[in-house]
Amino acid sequence: MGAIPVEHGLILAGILFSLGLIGVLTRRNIVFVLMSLEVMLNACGLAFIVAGSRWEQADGQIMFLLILTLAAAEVAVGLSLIIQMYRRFQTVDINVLSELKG
Amino acid sequence: MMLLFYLAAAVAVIATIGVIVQTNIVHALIYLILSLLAVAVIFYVLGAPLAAMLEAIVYAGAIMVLFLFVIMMLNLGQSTRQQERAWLAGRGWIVPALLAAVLLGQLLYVLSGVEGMSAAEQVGVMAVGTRLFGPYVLAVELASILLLAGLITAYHLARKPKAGDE
Amino acid sequence: MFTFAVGSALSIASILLAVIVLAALLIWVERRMLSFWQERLGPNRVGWFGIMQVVADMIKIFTKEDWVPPFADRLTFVLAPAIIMIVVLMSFAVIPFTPEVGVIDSNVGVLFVLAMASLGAYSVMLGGLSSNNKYALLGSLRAAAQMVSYEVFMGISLLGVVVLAGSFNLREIVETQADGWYIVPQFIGFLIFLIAGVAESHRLPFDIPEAEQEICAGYHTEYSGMKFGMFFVGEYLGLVLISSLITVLFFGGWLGPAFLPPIVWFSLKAGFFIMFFILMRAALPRPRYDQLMSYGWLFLLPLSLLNLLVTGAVVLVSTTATM
Amino acid sequence: MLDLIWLLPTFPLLGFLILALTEGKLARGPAGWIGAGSVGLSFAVAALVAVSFLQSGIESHTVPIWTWMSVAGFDPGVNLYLDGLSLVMILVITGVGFLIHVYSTGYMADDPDFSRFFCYMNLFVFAMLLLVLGDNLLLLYLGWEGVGLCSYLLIGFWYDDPYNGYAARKAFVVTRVGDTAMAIGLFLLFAQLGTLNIQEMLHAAEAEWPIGSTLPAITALLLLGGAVGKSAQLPLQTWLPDAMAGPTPISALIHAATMVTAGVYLIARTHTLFELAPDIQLLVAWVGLITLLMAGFTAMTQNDIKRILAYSTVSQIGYMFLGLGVGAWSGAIFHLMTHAFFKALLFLGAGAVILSLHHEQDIFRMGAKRKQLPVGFLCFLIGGLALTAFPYTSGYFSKDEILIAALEVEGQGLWLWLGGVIGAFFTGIYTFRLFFVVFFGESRGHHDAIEVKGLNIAVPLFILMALSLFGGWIPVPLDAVFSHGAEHEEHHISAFMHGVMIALPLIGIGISYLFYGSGTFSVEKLMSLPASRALHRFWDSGWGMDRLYDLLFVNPFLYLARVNAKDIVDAFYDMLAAISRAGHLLIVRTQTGYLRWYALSMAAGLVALIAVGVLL
Repeated sequence: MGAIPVEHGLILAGILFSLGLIGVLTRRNIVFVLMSLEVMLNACGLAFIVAGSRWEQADGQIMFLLILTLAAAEVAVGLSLIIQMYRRFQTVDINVLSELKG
Repeated sequence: MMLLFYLAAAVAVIATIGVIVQTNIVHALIYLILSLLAVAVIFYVLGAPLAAMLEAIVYAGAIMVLFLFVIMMLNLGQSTRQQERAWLAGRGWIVPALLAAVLLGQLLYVLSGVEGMSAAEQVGVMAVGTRLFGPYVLAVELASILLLAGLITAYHLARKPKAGDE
Repeated sequence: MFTFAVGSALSIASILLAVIVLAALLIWVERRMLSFWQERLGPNRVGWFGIMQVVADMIKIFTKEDWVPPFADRLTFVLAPAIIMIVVLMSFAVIPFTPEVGVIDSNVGVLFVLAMASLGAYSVMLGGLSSNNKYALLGSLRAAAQMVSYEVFMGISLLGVVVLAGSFNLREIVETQADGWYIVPQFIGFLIFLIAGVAESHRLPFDIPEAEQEICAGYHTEYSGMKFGMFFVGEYLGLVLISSLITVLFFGGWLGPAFLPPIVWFSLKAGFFIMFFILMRAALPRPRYDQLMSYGWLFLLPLSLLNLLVTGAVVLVSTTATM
Repeated sequence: MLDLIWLLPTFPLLGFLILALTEGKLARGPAGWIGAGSVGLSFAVAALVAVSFLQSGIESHTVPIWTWMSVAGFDPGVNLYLDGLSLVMILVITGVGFLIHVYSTGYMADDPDFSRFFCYMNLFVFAMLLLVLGDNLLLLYLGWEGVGLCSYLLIGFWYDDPYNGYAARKAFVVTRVGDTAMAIGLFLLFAQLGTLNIQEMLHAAEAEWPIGSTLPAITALLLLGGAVGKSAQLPLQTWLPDAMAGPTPISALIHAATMVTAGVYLIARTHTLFELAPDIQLLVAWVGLITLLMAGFTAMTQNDIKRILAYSTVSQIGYMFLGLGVGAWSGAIFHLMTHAFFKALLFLGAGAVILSLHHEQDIFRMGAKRKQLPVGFLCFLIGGLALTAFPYTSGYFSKDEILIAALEVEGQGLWLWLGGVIGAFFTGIYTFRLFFVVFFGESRGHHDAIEVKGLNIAVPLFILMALSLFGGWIPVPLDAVFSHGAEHEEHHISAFMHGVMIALPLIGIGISYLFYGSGTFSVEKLMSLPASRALHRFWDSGWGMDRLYDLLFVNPFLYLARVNAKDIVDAFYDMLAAISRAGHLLIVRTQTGYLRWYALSMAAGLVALIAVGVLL
């Protein structure tokens, strides 16, 4: 197995990251924003795995595990914030939360 | 193997595009799960079986269930479709798309210089485990603290406010 | 990557077919056994001891109108029953039935089963969500919480076996049991896995997501015809899967005295657990939803963590002692 | 057998966990058994360990328990280190601690928070054992802060009264000042010597640092800061008298017998550092001397029975510091031990008196109580004699050792000795003033008091009496710990000096008899002079230290805060504010409040960064 150019794996990670970025920037529904964030995080994990595979080291997978942990914590907090937001404003429109401005 | 990689990569990209353009949130979530599973396949192809399985168990299996759970709780199913469509209309997507395109171009430029092939060997569960609890034990401790903090925060935030609060 | 034990398309097809036929047959077995325990006759008209009842049911299910409610979300509605079938059948791929029979010999077999189990939750959740019906939604909310929670204990209870065997490979796990089944050192793990397994396949007494009396059959209220049949067969497939997994993980899989061939040993052990699950359905009442959750998080989780901790400590001490 | 020392902190920890997890739902009986029993078991283990340690004849023993983590040469472990010094400490902590726990089951019997009390007490014993047994600075610091926390919890034990909360906060904040210095000292030691292990660190220090150089002086000074905070020495002594707000057994356990001696232990443990910095060591001696004199004066003017004992504690710890400063390491630790005996005795006796008189603490409302309170009378007689170093009581031996060592210091030795002897003279006065006022003369209140009964109160008192009388003959196995310092030699001292040392405390007792016992001299007459009244007021307020700190730190701070509210400097800052407001008005346009906008700017920044990276 293997023998896939590292370049291609990294480019795939780059594409996924950019797609996630577009999602974060264009969506108004906060659940979508969070989902796009997940896409971006996952792309980062992919990059680590590709690098780990290139050097045949476990470190890439370990970094991925840490990203996974981060994602789990982030989603738990993020979703509970969404629930709070929905309870308070009855909407998932992120533009409603624009009171914190200069 | 090569074929499997490119196939999975294509699925991942298409599914991710599906995530960001869908108006039905449940469908978007299904696309996201699909994308994650495709990435899991890529992990396996790249010789990272533990990461592949954890991607499926934790990411696709647990984190996404949380999303679905919240969608169900807030009942965001189909009623929000019209709203999503309205929100997506307009030119709001042009600038982000351009920016992302520039970023992608830069990434492609930077990454095209990378040489090397992915390894033929699998890095097994044992190897990851021994390194994880050897040199990376501090990271494990920190991750556990992070998870604990996340747990407490999520519990506290999602709790129904008591009668006395605010 | 995959080392194919048997590898041929023929063997894959025959395993698939055998498993599905077995699951269908189980519907009849369960009805007969239940009525046997409840002192009535059960289906006994069609064919020899009523065994053709299965065929009759099949014909009925296949010829029913395959109806999608107009208010449902069509894509998800169709996808949901397919997921459970795919996921459970995929899980069978890593089960080693005998030294020769089995689809793949994966180094992460245990994790694969867990991954499939965690994906299985989507079937129920999406089915309930897409039905656009409050009972279905309630059922799938219950199912989501239940399955996600019990997945945790299921995973942790397995790890004791993994620690003892030193491998995630199901085939190696069976082989390391040659000098003793893991039921003895991992009895607590076995109990937790048994309970979590029942909860994962949401059979009685943990069929809270589809409780007829409370929420009108829950997530599959709107389903009929073949799609309902897939849910139905999926449940029995899950039953077979859990029984096979218990056999593999705790009861030495195909191992047994040589006077019977391995496949018979495997079938006997798995069959015993299938019967056990059916008996459980006949014998136990359904707990309340909150009881189920607090039982899991407050009792099973600490217990399974403790089990893992003790197992790990014992293994650590014994390996350092021998070194 | 020696490996059993891991059990020592384990028992109190278990006791604490059980009591904490049952949330006070346990009945008094079992709670008391658990609370006192865990410390008793610890003491039994400590005794076993002591016997086998002394028989084995080894110098020290390390028991590794667990390594927390091992990252890049930083591997803090939970290792227990046993040598003569920590042996003495654990025996004192568990032994005296056990007696006080038993006593508390009687003293606190009617308190509604009985179980919470023992919970804190056990946690305290655990932390204290960790402090003295830890083989590295991290563990020591953990124990150090642990006892600080327990002290806070226990001083404020009766938190219904706001004053108690105030006293607890004061103790916490004042000791925190010292702890900060100590923490910096520990960081410095770790940074300079690269190890957390105390023994390795001391060896490294000895090898790398010449005597009298700057680094040991700085670290020793910082450690001294921590020590004076915890041991209530000048200038951080102000918290201890207020700490008497807690229940009396606490005062006995924490503020007399164990916790306040942590500073003494710290200096003794790191004595190598102090030997490398002779100036700082001399400073230790002077700190101790000045503290003991000031506390002695103050003790003479107090009316509250517990505050008198508190100032006497400050004064006695001053003696220990004096001993440390003059290099009498074993003498200081010896005095620590004997002081633990008789001060625990005095406090517990005071507790019995207070309890018998329905929480009366003013000595001038007692009087002639020797008939009503025979046990308390005996406690104060024996404890007082030991405290004033009456010949052949336990205090006599230890104080002697310190004073003789002080005399041998070159240059300032005579002054240090003289100060110590004068301090002993005052000790005689204030101790027996308390004694005569409470137990002799005419009754001034509580005429029908009945002494509290109960074996669990009486037995610890009698054991402590015996220890106070005969504790001076206990051999202390400290030579191995401190032997590389000054060799243990026979002290030569003239008979005259020795006579003075014995006589002055006795004269002090005599004076106090003349004033308060026989009434030959009148206090009123003395007080009629305005000068002596002023002096009395001054001493009574603890040399005005609280006022001084208010004056020096609190008021200037408040003053600065008030002044700074509107002064001319503001104009300058107003201009700055105007400029930044103008800038703010410019930048505020970017702060739309829309999350997507922020994300967009971040992404744009990323693009720009990569562009710069690629182009350069």
